[in-house]
Amino acid sequence: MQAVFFWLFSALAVGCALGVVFKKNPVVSAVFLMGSMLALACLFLLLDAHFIAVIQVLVYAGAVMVLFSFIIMILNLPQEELPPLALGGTRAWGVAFGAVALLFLAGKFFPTKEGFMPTSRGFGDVRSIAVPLFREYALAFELTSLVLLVGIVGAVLLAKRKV
Amino acid sequence: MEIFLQEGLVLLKAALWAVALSLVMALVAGFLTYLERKVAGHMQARLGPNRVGPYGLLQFVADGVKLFLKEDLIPSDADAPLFRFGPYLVFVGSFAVFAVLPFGERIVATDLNIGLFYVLAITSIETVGLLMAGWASNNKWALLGAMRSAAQSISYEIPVGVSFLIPIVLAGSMSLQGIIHAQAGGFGLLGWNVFHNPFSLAAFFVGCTAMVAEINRTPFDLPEAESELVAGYNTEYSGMRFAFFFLAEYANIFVISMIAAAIFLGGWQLPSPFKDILPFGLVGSFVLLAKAAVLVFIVLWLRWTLPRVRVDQLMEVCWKYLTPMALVCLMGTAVWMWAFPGRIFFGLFGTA
Amino acid sequence: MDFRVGLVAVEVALSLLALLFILLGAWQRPNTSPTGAWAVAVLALIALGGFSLSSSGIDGVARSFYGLVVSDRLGAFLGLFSLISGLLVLFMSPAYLSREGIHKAEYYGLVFLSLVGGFFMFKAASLLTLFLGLEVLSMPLYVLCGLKRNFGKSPEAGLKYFYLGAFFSAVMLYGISFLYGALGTVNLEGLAALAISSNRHGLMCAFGLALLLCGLAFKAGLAPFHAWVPDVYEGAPTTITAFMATFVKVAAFGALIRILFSLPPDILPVLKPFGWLVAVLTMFAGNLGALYQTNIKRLLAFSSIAHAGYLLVGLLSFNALGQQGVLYYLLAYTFMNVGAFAVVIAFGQRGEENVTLDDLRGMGLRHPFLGVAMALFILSMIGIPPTAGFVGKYYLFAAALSAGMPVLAVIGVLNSVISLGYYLRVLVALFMMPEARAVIIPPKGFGAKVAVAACAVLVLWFGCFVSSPIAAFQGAFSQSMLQPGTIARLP
Amino acid sequence: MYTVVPLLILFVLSSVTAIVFVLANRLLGPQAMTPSKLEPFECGVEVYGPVRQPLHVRFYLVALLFVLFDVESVFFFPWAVILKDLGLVAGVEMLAFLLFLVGALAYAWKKGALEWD
Amino acid sequence: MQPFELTDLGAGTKEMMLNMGPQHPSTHGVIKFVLRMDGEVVAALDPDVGFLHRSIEKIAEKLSYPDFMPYTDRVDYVAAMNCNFGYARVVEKLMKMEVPKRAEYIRVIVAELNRISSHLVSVGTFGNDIGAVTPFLYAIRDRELINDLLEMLCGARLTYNFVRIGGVAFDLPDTFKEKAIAFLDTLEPKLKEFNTLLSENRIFRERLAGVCVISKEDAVAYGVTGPNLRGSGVDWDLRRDEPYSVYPEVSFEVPVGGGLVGKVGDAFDRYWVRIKEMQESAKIVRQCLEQIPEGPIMAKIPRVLKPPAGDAFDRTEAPRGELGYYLVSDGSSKPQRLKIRTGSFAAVSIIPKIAPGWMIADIVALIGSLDIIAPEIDR
Repeated sequence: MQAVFFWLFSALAVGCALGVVFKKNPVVSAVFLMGSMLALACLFLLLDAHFIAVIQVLVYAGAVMVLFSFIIMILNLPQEELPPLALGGTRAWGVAFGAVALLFLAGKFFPTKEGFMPTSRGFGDVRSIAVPLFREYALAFELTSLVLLVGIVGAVLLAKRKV
Repeated sequence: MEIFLQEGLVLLKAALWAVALSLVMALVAGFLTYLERKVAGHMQARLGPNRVGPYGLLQFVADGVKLFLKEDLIPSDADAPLFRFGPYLVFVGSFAVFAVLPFGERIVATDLNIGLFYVLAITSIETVGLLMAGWASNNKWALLGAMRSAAQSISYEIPVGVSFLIPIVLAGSMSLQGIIHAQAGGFGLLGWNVFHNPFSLAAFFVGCTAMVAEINRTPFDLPEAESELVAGYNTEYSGMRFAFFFLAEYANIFVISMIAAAIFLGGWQLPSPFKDILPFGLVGSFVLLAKAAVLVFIVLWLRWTLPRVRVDQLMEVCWKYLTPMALVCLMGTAVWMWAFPGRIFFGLFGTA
Repeated sequence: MDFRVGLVAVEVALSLLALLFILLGAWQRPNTSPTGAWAVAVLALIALGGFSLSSSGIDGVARSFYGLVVSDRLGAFLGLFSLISGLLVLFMSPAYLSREGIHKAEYYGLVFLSLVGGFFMFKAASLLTLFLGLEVLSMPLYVLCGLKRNFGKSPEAGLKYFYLGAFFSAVMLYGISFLYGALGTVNLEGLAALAISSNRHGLMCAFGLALLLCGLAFKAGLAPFHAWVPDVYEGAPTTITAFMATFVKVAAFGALIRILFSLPPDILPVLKPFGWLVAVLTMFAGNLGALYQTNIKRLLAFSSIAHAGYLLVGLLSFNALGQQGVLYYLLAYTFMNVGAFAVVIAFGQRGEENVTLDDLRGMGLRHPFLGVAMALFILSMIGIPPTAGFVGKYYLFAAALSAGMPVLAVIGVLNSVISLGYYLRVLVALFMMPEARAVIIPPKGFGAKVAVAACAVLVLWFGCFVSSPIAAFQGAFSQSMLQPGTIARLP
Repeated sequence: MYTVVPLLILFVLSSVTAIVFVLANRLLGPQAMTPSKLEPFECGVEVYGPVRQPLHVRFYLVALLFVLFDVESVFFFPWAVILKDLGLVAGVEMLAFLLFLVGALAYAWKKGALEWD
Repeated sequence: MQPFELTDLGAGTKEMMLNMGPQHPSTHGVIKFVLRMDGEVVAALDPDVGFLHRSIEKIAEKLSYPDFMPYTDRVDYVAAMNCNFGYARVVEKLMKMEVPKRAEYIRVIVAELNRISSHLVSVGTFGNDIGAVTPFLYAIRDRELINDLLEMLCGARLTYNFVRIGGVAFDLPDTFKEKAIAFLDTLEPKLKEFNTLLSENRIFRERLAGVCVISKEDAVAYGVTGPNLRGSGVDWDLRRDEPYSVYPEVSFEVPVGGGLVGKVGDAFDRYWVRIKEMQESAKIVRQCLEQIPEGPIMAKIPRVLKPPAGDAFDRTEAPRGELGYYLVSDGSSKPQRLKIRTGSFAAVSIIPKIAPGWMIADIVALIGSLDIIAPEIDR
């Protein structure tokens, strides 16, 4: 039963990602982006990682999506005349190389028949993430506050009209 | 074979719960529309609906039928797929929170161990739905209203998130049932999170204000400020799609009252000994629904007394008053937990 | 609770100061220059430099924060180099920033935060700390590059650097996740168990390592990923260009050293050919690119790519001589580059007008002090004997020869000869050409002159007195965390 | 896995009910799509000037501040859950984290990024 | 139809053309405002009036003097009595006719009652614009009592057609006095209840403090009159400064805006002046009811009125400002020309000057505080 869901959601995620790339209208591609993020969240649910799944929904499907929608609305790109990317040769090369690499890696890393390891009881709950976050990886936790500080300072410095 | 039976059972139970919840939501949302008009009536020295059914109780059924029969327009130069998708997202967003609401000690659809966090995540999806609806209807008023309502609900999500933290800190777990279980001390009343310490009392008010603002209700109902932006993001909607926004708004009122009652007012804890007279802790669920009803009445009461706040005042309240206050309450609770481990405020004097 | 905060004292001090400067920036009245903040910043850097100089003599390896951070001699030296380059950049900043009208205290805050990021990169004992250090290093740089909002090229530089930076850190993270999948741990000790082979596990390791090294190569500006360097260096404010050219290279090579020297020796036959190719490509890309440049900042940008190539030559020799060479050359490179950019600032006017070569015509005679200093830096970049650049290059190419890669050494020397082409054009413009401009605006900025003088003296000092620093660098690797069974232990 | 199935079924069921409602409305309700009715509502006057105007940059600033503070509140949740067990150590760590967060908020406040001008 | 072209503001953001069009909840009646918006703030505003023009003044030239009276009700249907009062006075002035004392008293009583009901409507809808829905219902409920009183008097609830040239149509029924006194006694506590609900509400005050301030000079320059003028601190009331009818015989104060919450002349001051005026009008009606003499209610006027050729101008203090009638007669039974000057028309003219720099919510508050209604502007 899990395998069915797994293939369903991963296909959904990849499909939505392709939708993002190929759709002309920026707002519709934003919706596809949200679709792929929600599909990823479901994949996390399959792995019983509830906390990560909800973070994925909250931060990506919620906050980042709203940011993208605002940006799209602020830029107000006319849907039809998005400038066509004049890549020509490099696009063909890129697609070819990407396809080869994909096939090669897929062949090597195809999930073997073990399937999903049964997870222990209460594997995905918050405590199993919270304790290491504040003990082993406390330093990483403090570094993220620096990154967020720079993010806010940068946003204010660059975005505010009259700083 | 046994595995399939077990899985089948789970699926069946889940399907039953889903159907039950959809009924509960439709009923609650509808009844709230009636309740709001009745309360408004009596507050404004008039009667409110009393024609359809006894005391107008079937008014919302009549509204529902009317909405089924009304024409569902899609403006010509609107962005049709998005125009249709927006209301779905808003409806599903407000519907999904029902899965986590604890209606009783053992009556809950899914007791996720990340209950409260899940609620915060789902409300942020609704915002994207609003934005899409506003953008797709290709109308100046709708766009301005959608942007404003999105800006409002995302900025109020910060104080809501931080004030959700206080009960989690006190209970040490995020699941709503866990939080309610942790409020059991002090004769069932003094153990409530609201009375746990002065900071959590302040957090109750900060949290409720932020939650009211999050679902765009007065005094923060700016986006659909009739007097300014005509009808905000649902200017171009009519028929059933307009009903989705309508249902979502009233379902949200019920949801925030249930959550506030569950995490701050002790959920189905009740201060009297005869707790288990009825089976399945039904007494508890009645108590919880009573608390939620009180909060719902307060939210409705707000709508019919307070005027509306202006946009910049709205943002200022959020970023300059609610967020700092919520952070102070959080830190205060943390220090309280460290200073008096596990003791509630009244426990300092008495025995509890 | 393995929280020995002492080991990260410098980083904690830097980040607290950064927060202080950012808040000072908020309360700073418009169009006044925060000289108070500048003074505090300079004093702080001098104090921290002294502290890390004294602690660079420690021997033995101390790991803290549950194996996330290591403090050893290698880390101390690289920290010292970063603080020096930060200090020199701070000397140049006030004159340039107030001239361009972007003199804000947040600038110092962001420079300090980027320093903290660099520290965690080359003191990382786990890939997690390395990645986070990279993020903390590059986020402030994205903002700093785009600081001159009105000058067209600066936002372009900021955005370009941001998009590519974000992309390559994602690539790096993808590589780390593969390594974690294969090795089961993110610590650098775990890398010792890395085995490249055709089976699934081996391929995951290879794929992960390749992506990881690509991410770092982008940061160091090595060949296939160097396209961003000229545009970003030209668009960014010149002080930030100097800072990025020197400090980011130190941090990136520090991280490369940490990773490469933790790999098992049997990886070498696979790793060396790729390294060889990248080194050659980088050197040629840098030098050939620089030949056609008229803008002095783009010329210095291409020359910094070339220097990255020379450094890689020393790194790939994997022997004691190479390690000394890399450290020595990093030091020499910092002084040359910061000095050259300081001279560019001194000559430059508001809005980056005369940054092209023919603007500099005759300025060498008009301002002898700056002219001579620039000549000295150019000579050191070419690698003429009395300067530190020569000593560095000598050690690098000697290491390549002794490690059995004579072709690489020859190509290195050949590239130095090619670099004569564009370096001499600068000298010719400075001294032999008649002045092109009617009005001569005297160069302002006392701080820039101090930086130029300091760099000139240090370039000469390290050109002549070589023995003591070389001895100090000798111990850098033996006393570092790189334990037996890895490449570091090779003769 | 089993705690999650009700969620998925709930999502599916809610979207199905939504679709059924709309279809019912389309069948039962009248369908008179006259051109004038499809005009966007502009207070009774025909629309002129571009409708989808690029909007003010302040919306972007609010969204960006929200993303950053949202990520910070995500770090608060695990901290809140284990505060009871880890006690003082987690408190000190969170104090350092909060120091930078409050610093950033104060900076944004003083720089006027929070005003809605 | 492009009132102004859209200048772009740099950084890619262009201005937005917004229509607070005829069919908009916050414009009282059918008025269209075209706003040029810079993001949230109004850059320029162009009122487009005339949707409710019935050319009353032209009709006056086709009707005999008494027959025109019902039309004056439609000039300002919220305060119809004051309009009748004004028209009757200008005709009497032209014909130099004496009006019996009792008629004058009755006219003042109904005019002041109508002022109270008009202010109740304006204050109620103003609260509604700011978002408080309930006070509007309370105001309408109190207004009903006045409507009952006037209905008892002249049978109509909105357009009364009660005042006649030379007097009034009907005499006060005997139960009118106690009923009026009873109403006036209930008015005071009702107003107090209204104030606690709305005026002392912190959000209401926060929304109106210092918003859309009209300075004294602007108010006078643009010819703004009535409560809007007094809200800006100018102490000018026709009933006291150019006393007419029986106003000299009653004593009342004239409330003037004093910057109670924000600055002098802000939206709150104009609102507060109207609240205070209601209390004053109640006092006036109470005194009139005491002092009303016995006697005829109608002077003898010829069946066909033919005022002597010439012109006359007379202005009275209507709830929305100075209501001036200028009548030119050529001696025939129909006026040769009638010009009506109303307070709302001047108030609309000042909006484009005050609006720039404020947000949409403040513009709505400005329109509400100026108490503008379409019929008075377009006539």
